[in-house]
Amino acid sequence: MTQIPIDVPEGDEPGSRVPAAPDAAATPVEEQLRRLEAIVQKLESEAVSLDESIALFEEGVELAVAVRRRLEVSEGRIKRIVERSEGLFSLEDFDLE
Amino acid sequence: MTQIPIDVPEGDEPGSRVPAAPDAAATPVEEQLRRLEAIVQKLESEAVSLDESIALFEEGVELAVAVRRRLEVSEGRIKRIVERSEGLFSLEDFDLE
Amino acid sequence: MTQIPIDVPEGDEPGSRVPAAPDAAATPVEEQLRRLEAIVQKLESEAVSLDESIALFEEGVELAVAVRRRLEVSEGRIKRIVERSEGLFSLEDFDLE
Amino acid sequence: MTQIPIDVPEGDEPGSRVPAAPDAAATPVEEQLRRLEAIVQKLESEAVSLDESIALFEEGVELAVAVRRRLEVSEGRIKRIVERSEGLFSLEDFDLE
Amino acid sequence: MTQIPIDVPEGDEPGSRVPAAPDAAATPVEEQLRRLEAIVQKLESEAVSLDESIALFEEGVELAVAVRRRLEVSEGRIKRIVERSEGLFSLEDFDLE
Amino acid sequence: MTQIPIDVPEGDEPGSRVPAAPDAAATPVEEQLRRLEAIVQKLESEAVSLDESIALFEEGVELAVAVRRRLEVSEGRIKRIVERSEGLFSLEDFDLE
Amino acid sequence: MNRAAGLGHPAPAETPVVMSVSELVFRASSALVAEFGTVGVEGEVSSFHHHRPSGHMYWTLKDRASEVRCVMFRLDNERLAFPLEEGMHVVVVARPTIYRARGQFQLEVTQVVPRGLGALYLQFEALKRRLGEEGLFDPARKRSLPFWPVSIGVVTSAEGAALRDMVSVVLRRAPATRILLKPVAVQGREAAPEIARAVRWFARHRVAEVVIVGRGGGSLEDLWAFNEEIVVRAIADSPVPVVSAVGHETDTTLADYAADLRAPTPSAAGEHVVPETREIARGVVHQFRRLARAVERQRLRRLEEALAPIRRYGFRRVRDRAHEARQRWAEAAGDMGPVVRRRMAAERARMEEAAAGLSAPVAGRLAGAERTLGRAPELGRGLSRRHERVHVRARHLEERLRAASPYSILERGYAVVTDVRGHVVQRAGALAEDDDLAIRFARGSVAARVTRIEDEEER
Repeated sequence: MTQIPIDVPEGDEPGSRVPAAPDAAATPVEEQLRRLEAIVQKLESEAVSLDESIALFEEGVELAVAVRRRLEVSEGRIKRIVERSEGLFSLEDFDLE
Repeated sequence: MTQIPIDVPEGDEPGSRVPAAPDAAATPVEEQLRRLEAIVQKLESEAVSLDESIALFEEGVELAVAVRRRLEVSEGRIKRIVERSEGLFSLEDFDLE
Repeated sequence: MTQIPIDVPEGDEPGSRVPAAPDAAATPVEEQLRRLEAIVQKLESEAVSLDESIALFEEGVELAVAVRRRLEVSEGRIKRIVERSEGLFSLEDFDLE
Repeated sequence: MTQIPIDVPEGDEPGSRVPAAPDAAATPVEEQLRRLEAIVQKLESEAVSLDESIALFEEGVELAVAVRRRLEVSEGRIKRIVERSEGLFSLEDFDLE
Repeated sequence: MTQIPIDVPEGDEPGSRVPAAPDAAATPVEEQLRRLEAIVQKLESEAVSLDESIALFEEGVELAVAVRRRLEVSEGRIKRIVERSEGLFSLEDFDLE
Repeated sequence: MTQIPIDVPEGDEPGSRVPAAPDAAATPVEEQLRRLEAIVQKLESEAVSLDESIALFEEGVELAVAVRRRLEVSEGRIKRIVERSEGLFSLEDFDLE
Repeated sequence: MNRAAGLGHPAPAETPVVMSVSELVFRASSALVAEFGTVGVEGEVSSFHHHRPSGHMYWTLKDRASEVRCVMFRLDNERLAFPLEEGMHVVVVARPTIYRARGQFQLEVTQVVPRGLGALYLQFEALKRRLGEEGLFDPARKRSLPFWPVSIGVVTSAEGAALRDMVSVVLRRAPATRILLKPVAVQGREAAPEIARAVRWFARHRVAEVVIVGRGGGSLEDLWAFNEEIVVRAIADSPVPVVSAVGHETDTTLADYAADLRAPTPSAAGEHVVPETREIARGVVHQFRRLARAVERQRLRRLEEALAPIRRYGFRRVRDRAHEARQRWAEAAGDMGPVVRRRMAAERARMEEAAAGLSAPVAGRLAGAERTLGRAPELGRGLSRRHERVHVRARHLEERLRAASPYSILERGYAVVTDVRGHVVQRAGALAEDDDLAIRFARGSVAARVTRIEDEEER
């Protein structure tokens, strides 16, 4: 996957670029989501070529898939915690199950 | 269970962190409750990553389960003391029964 | 029953702790009452944890029950003495003479 | 019967203690009455422990009984002293006409 | 697609010359498309000689072919990305299939 | 063959003489056609001597031949372009074949 | 007048001292006291007056020749053994003085004795003084009486009313008392030795805790035994406390001075010697009840002290603490779930929203590109139109050229002759013989040569 530097739309400072995505596992989901959102905003701006947009799309999809996978992992963790909570919580409380 | 240092919301001093939970049995319930509440507040603040918040949730649930168990033990103790009080107290006085 | 050292609230001197309750039978009722008072004051202060307060509660109830039992024993003793002597002390005997 | 030193309530002088009651039979009634009064006053004051109060009660009752015994008429009669030889004398009933 | 103010050079004359096509591979599709569109417009204007228009046609065809090829490549890429998106996207989203 | 200056009839501009035919290959067909038209018009007017008209006619024929040849060349080019257009165009589109 | 005139005369022998009246009265009074001291004066009582408000007594003592004013102050006349009456013959014991306010000579009377007893009285006074000086009457010598004696010794006559009075009072007050009687003669010659002996007997045998010595009232002579030295000494020496009860209230004997307590009458002695035991009994009953009440109150107080803390909030507070902990727990535990749930939902929504935003721009760009690409056929349209136009125009011009061909006239049989340079030959004269010519027909052409010139210009 090629990294295209994206200008974060809100950032006015020239240096406020989305940092290149580091090792996915080590990155907080939030950062991945921020990058994902930055990609979306970049995509929505006119200044991107088709090729760039596809590259962004590819990165975005990878990020989204990674985020989804991590959210599923998180849900699994929550499930286990809930199951060990001795009735304190039910899976319905978390829209799980 | 991983311990995430939590800033106790009221404490302004930098050193006022919730101490890592020591041996549960030796800790006063109040301290466990304080930690539990600190966890909830931390959870409610935005400044926690998802992973952290799940770790906090896990710790919180463990604490909540432990605290519940202790509260039940405490209530049972009170009940037995009241029952052995030879009429000095009644269970109704204590909303037990 | 565990003994929790109690700071007697009025006492300013560091050494003014309520002494741990010794063998109940050998302790004067007054000392038990003092301890009981200290216990209730301690219970009314803020600085007691739930566990401590339950221990204090238990001790207090035991003390009150023990004191009441002792007073009942005393009552019996006094009654017997009074009954034994009563015949000697009816005023009529003297007025008739 | 154990003797408890009693502070006579009114007496301000340190030495104004009720003297320990000696053998009841040998003690002048007057002293027994004084001690009895002191005991009653002490008992009626607040400054007595329960054990003390019972001991005082018992002593007081004994004193009252002793005094009461003296009131019993054994041989309330007039005797006429009739001198015999060598300092011997006899008592003869004497009737007032 | 809305009109992109492209390479219409600064010159005010509508009949200004279409800039020569640069190296196709390095050129963004958008530029090729813009050129293609310019060629189409140029072709429809009267001010072009037959020879020129043939040249333009030739260039336009070459461009169209190249663009088509590139779009096919892009679609292929998108297809692969979509297929790897684990159901997050479908080809319908892109009118592909 | 001598060049006879011909007044182009349609030309509104006073100086719009039929330009001397340049090198045929370099001259656009349109110019050749324009010259041809000028020649034809000259020929169609009465004011031309036979000698002149023969010269004009000869030139016209030459021009016509050249135009036809060039059109054939053009068609060949178009044909080749169309054939290379990967189905984007067909020869019918151009009434060729 | 005379005194005033007398004063006017000079004193012949010595100069009289001038002094104030008070000074004179004072000095005269002092001189009287120095001269007489206390004396006994015999006379008849007249003009007796007992001044009630002050209690003092005033009378005049007179004999055949003189009279003198007497005053007896209340403190003294209270001890009078008999009532003073008008006309009584008495001996008064008095100090001659002058009443300062009036400068009047008077007797200050301390004692009055009927005339016949004067000698006895003086003897009494002398003995009293002697024994008193010896210390027999010292208050320090007096022993206190027992509070409640078991046995009482009585030294008196077995027959008199005094014994009866005493016994009845004692037994009424303290029924359990034992009375030991030592009967004695209380008047006459034997009386004093018997009384003294009896007192000593009790002193020796110690069978009674207190001894009453006494008799009923009588004349001074009747009571005299109690003034005898032997009796007084026996009483004073007794280690057993002695109560004297002689005569009436007004009769004072030396025995009374020596006794540890002087009772005015035998009945009074009985009252002094024993307490009212009924009251003691009542007191003891009362004390007993107080004891029982007090000990019960103490017990109840302890019970209350034990129960009061139990009733205080501190003990209920255990419940509140438990409830509070429970509530805090419930709140914290309850809050956790929704927070995490919200959080998860938010992240999921964010992810989905972002993901949803990914495809559209790409699809839009792709579609835009396709759309633009879709205009490619317009390339052909423009070209083919132009090509067509050029083609048509070319054809058309060819037609017209053909139509305008100068050679079209040849169709009618004309031919065009051109010289070698290609010029149309319009005049024969322009040619020379042997010039090569070209002749163009409607169809084809030929080359020819000039063989002869026929100049038409000359025609």
